[in-house]
Amino acid sequence: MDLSLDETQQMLKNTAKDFFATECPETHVREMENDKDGYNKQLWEKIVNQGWLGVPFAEKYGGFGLTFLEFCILLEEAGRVLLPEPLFHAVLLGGMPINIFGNEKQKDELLPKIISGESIATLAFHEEDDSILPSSIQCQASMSTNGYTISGTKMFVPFANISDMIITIARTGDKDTDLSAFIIPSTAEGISISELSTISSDKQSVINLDNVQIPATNILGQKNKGWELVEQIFSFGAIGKSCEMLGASEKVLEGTVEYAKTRTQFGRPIGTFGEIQRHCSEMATIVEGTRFVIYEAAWKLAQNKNAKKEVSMAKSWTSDSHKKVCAISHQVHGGIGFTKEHWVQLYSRRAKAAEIAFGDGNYHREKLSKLLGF
Amino acid sequence: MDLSLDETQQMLKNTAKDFFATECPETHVREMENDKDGYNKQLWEKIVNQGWLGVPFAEKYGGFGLTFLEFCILLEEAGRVLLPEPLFHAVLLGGMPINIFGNEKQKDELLPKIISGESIATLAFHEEDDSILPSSIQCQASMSTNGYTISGTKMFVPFANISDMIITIARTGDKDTDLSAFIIPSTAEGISISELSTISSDKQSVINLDNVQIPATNILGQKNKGWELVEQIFSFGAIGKSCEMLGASEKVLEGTVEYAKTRTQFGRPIGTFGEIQRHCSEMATIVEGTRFVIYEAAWKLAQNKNAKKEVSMAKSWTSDSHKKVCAISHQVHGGIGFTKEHWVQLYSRRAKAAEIAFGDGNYHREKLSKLLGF
Amino acid sequence: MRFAFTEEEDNFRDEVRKFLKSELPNNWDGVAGNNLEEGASDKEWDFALEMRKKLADKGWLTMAWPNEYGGQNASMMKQVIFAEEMTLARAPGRDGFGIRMLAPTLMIHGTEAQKTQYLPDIAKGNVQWCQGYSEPESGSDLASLQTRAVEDGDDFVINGTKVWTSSAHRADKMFILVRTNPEAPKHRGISFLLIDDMKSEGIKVNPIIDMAGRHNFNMVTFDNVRVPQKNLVGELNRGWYVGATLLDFERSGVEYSSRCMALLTELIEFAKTNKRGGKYISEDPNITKEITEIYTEINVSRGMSYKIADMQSNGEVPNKESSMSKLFGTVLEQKVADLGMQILGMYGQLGPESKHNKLKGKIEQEFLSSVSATIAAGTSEIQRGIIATRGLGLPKP
Amino acid sequence: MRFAFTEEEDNFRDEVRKFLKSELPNNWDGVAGNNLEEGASDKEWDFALEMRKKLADKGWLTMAWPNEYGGQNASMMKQVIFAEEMTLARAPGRDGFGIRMLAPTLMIHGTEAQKTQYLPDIAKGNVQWCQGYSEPESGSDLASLQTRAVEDGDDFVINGTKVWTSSAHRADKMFILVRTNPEAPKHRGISFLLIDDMKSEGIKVNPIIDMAGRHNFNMVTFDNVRVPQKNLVGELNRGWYVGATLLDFERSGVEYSSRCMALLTELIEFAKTNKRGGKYISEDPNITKEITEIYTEINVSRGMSYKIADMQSNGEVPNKESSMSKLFGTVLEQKVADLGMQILGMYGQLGPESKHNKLKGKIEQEFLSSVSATIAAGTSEIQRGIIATRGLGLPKP
Repeated sequence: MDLSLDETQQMLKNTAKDFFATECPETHVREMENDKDGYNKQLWEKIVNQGWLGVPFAEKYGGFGLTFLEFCILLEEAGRVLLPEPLFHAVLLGGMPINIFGNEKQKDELLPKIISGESIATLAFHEEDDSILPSSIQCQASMSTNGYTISGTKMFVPFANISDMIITIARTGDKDTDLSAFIIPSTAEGISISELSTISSDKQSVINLDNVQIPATNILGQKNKGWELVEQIFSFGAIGKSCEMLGASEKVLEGTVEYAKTRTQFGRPIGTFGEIQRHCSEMATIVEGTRFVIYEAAWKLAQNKNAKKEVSMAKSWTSDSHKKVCAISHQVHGGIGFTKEHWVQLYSRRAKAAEIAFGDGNYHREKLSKLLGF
Repeated sequence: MDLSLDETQQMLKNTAKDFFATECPETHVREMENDKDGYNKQLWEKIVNQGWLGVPFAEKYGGFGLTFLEFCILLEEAGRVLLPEPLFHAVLLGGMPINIFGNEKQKDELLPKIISGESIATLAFHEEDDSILPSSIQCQASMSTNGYTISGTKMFVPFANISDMIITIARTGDKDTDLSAFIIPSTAEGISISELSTISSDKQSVINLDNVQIPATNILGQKNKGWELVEQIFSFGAIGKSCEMLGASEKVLEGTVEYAKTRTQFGRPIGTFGEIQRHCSEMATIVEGTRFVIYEAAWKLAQNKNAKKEVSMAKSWTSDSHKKVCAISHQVHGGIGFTKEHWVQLYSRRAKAAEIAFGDGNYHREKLSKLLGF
Repeated sequence: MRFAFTEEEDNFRDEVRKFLKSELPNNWDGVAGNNLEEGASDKEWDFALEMRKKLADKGWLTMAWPNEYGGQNASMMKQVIFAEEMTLARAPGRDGFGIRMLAPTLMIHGTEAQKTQYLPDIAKGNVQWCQGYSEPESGSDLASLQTRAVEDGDDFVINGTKVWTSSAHRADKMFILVRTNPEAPKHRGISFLLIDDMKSEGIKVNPIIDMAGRHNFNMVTFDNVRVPQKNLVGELNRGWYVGATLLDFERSGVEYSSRCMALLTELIEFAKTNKRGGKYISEDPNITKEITEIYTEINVSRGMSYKIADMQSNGEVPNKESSMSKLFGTVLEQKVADLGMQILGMYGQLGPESKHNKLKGKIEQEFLSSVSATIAAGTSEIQRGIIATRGLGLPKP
Repeated sequence: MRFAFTEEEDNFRDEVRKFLKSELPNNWDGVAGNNLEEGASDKEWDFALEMRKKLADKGWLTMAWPNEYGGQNASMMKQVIFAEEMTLARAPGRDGFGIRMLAPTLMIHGTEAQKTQYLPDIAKGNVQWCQGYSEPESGSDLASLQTRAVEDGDDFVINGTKVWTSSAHRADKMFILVRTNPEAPKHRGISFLLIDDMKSEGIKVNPIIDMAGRHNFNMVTFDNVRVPQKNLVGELNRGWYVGATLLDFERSGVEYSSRCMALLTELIEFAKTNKRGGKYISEDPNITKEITEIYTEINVSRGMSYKIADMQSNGEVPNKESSMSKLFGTVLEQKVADLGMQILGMYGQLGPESKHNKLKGKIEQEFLSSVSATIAAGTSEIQRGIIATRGLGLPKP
């Protein structure tokens, strides 16, 4: 049992923290809320140049040869500053499915492009029924002479607007779980992408697929094994999202304590009042509890150990804990915190999106409940 | 909408409050915890002489001709002092089933005895499976030439030790709800009563019925309609118990605020500390919320209006709220509160028993859930 | 004791309901967000003013006023019923500042001239007032306010900044607390003034956009703004006590429970008629348990409000009760909004402007607005302090 | 980073487990109630002492001690594992007062004579110490303690009252904080003394029975009790700082999560194998949701403890982390106990002495004992204050 970072991890963390502090100030986050693309190409290039898109991938593809765990450390730091750039998506929803489920040819061809930032891929899972179940997938992929013809509508696809590959989950058989994953170029004929306006001002899209033709070689992983891909990537996604929330929680805690020290009312800093002390100590305790439960799951996932329970514990806990931390912060900040110009609301709006991404608290509690034999 | 007590109600409340304050001090409550009978005959006689056993019954039986609502006012005051005497049981579990479901003969014969304290009746519902469902009743009543033969085991029967009549719910048919209620003299052959030692130091018993013979006239209400009796009496019971909890909550709040004013630490009354102020204001708010929801149900029950939702709202709310009030009180009192010699633990131990009596929070939430159409 | 309304009260409720049904557009759904009855857009605002006039014509806005000022001395319960029905219908048009705050203050502390000048317009719904109380450095600690008013000839000259001024950008006039004696103890150097024209020279209204993206609050700056001395209400330097005046007009907080019930009712309907993962959302025990709890809590919250109305009917003055009602009711607003987000799942992210939204994107707006519930108009912390000290008699910290 | 134990650690855990399996009676179930490892009855106490001797023989009790005092300088994780296994097995025999509190204090502040006299007996498990800290008027505000010690010849003469003295009725000796200079500021007039014999003239141990009906706490009165001056530990009037000494011996609070997990495991088993209303209790979604939440929280609590052990391993000194671990872990104990009561329904009312009880009546006892969890050894309020001021640097109130 060793909860400390090793040298590489610590260095990565320090570098990322410094980098993001400089490159991703609050002004940048605000600017990207209204940006057409939702990210800044110059900053994205700098991130690419750090090599961070290659953290969990093998060196032969241009990666760092590290693991998911190290990528989580990055995500925690990205979460701290609410990084708008698609680091999470490009690596976790684009690169990792290909790395884990792709054949050698796909990996050789696509991973270097993803790692070098030449290409951005994303994952299209959700449909109109937004539950995370095989049965909610209605999108059809039928065999045709030249490959597959895919039709359907995908909802809530993150960063589809800037992705050139959409890894799409579609139905390929009659059984509930007869799903497969396909790599679809976003330029393919029959695709139309329209953006959603969301609470967290991020980029999510609706994708319409109208008889989109793709070659048979674009299948990712085995036919009818797409649900396995979803389950695995959603586990990584749940933990990755939790890491972002952890970083965000830490920042909210720090900022709130700082405010409590400096804001005075009734002739003294509000941090001297029992209620405010209680608020701050509750936040600190929640955040303290969050770190272990997330990294335990991240480590197990990175080690390819069975981490089903840990993932569900981490995501259900963090979905709630981060929401609570933001709520307490608002309470300490009073009126100023819910104005558009204050930083806290940037965090609390995104907390909602993170809470429900890759399964909300109830979803993961249900899952854990089954794992406990209920 | 009028939340005030009328003149009679106010007088009853004042009289009861004064009476109990004098007659039922903490020493009495403690004494009865270890008393063989669990109540004091002299005090019981005084209560009888107040006429309070007749509050909700017609004058022709010797009652006050008031309603369940007025009896609730009494129970609130009894709850405030944790009255050990079987006021709740004699009226609510003994008198009311007879008053509502008995035939004229039974009422003429039994109610005057109950009101005058000559007789005490109680209700035996629970069995080994402690759920409140028709199917949990296994106790059998079979027709015999002279009446009924009853066999089975009843659990958690309050004050069976001092009751001369046990109103017993038993199975009289094949359908799930084919239950009937019987008035069984506790001296009948085949009955054995053994006491349970409980968290609230009250008197609950296990009753074994081994081929107990009773005349057919001892059936209470119609054959196979016993479940209606249970449902109705359990509604009264839930609200009556809630009233006791309300009175207890009020006392716990008062006593805790008093302690916060007088106990000093760090050179000042602990009631000046933000955390303690928070505790006290939370308690006060909870108690404030409790009163309305209980009396709304009590009034509707007394008016014979449909009060199913209100009863379940009141009992689920109060089961939780009183528990919370006791927990906060312990927190304010610190160590002294959980010593045997302190008054708070008298309340918190009984809170547990009251919480689960006549359905706990989850039970009533489920019920309400169905009433809301789920 | 009687937990039912009288026939007269029931009739009044029906009358209000019928009126609202006829006056509100078909399928009227209110303006999204639970803290902005009047709405944020110009169109919403115009409609609110139109409704206000009609309500004024009905006499309902001033029904709580004493007869001598043209009111009806209406019973507390009637006021509560009116508030409930307006809130349940999400109807705009009430006037918190003029009718419920300034008018009672003028009735007690105003000169005859002030009453004659201001009350009739307020009663008719002709004028929009706003309230200049909070300042950037004086939030919970309002009495530390620093906006200065200096006597100069027949005028006061005001300099300073007010903040959280709801509807200042819509308002014609403002009542304001200013410091007129900086030497005196903080509660004893404050005066209560009336500003007749928000367009006066030196007044600047700066919008504060909230996290739901809407404009309700403002920061108002005063740069040598002149106000005639006759606009002083009550005595000089006694403004703190003038400002604290409240007649027993309905302030039970029944809006909390009504607002919650309106939303919960919609959520229940939605959960019963929409499926997720092949099952109705209402079949999810996590959801139904929460609905049931909140349903009960709404009833508790309503009870707290009725209690306050009942006290006022009996001539008692609520103090801790109002704080309890707010403390409890505002948390409830947050719970309902959060439940709504749970029920909507991924769709909870989508606001009114998104075509794929559910329930018109209302839940996203309610969720964002609900953040301020436990903060605005006295934080929960302040309410708990009032309950503890004024209500329970605990010594001040 | 590594979220698994080393092979050596796993082996050690196995060794402890095997030892406990062989030494504890079949179906050993601990002594009911979560705050009384040693049990309340004479029989339980005797068994605890017996176990203590065996654990001492194994060297486990003192494994955290430095080599020079006969310890093993054991790693923090090994200590945590030992604590976990002892707690999971509900095994009695550890010695909080002698081994974990007094010994480290003597190692730093004791004279050579004191070390020679006291440490060996503590290490062998031969002697029971108790702790004379709290007083009736000095609970959370311990430094205000009033028990006086006056120098008189070669002795101190002690007068006063100590309270909440766990196991005083079992103890041979006591370490005590006394006021030796009533004129000095409150932290600077306190001394740390050793009382060699609890049977000394003038000492009276008065039982305090807790709400579960058990005797663990005592009130101890001192009436001119003489203690030789050589029993002063550290400097005169510096006892506050002597008493605050703690070596980095395991104090991760891992007992909270282990205790909860032991109980939750039993409750899960019970819910899966017992029916109510024709269904297994584990089919009730209210119950399973709560089990799932608590299961997660136990994991979080364990993580907090591992973090503390990890800090200590790295030579860091936890401060707010210990308070957080206690704050979170003790609430969890109350939640598990309350869950147990829910699961047992009407049977939750029945304690160990009732023949109709379930799970041996343990839940009733756990429930009653759990009340003290958030109070004893520093209330949650005090913990939150420590986190806020010492941990987060907020100014003192």
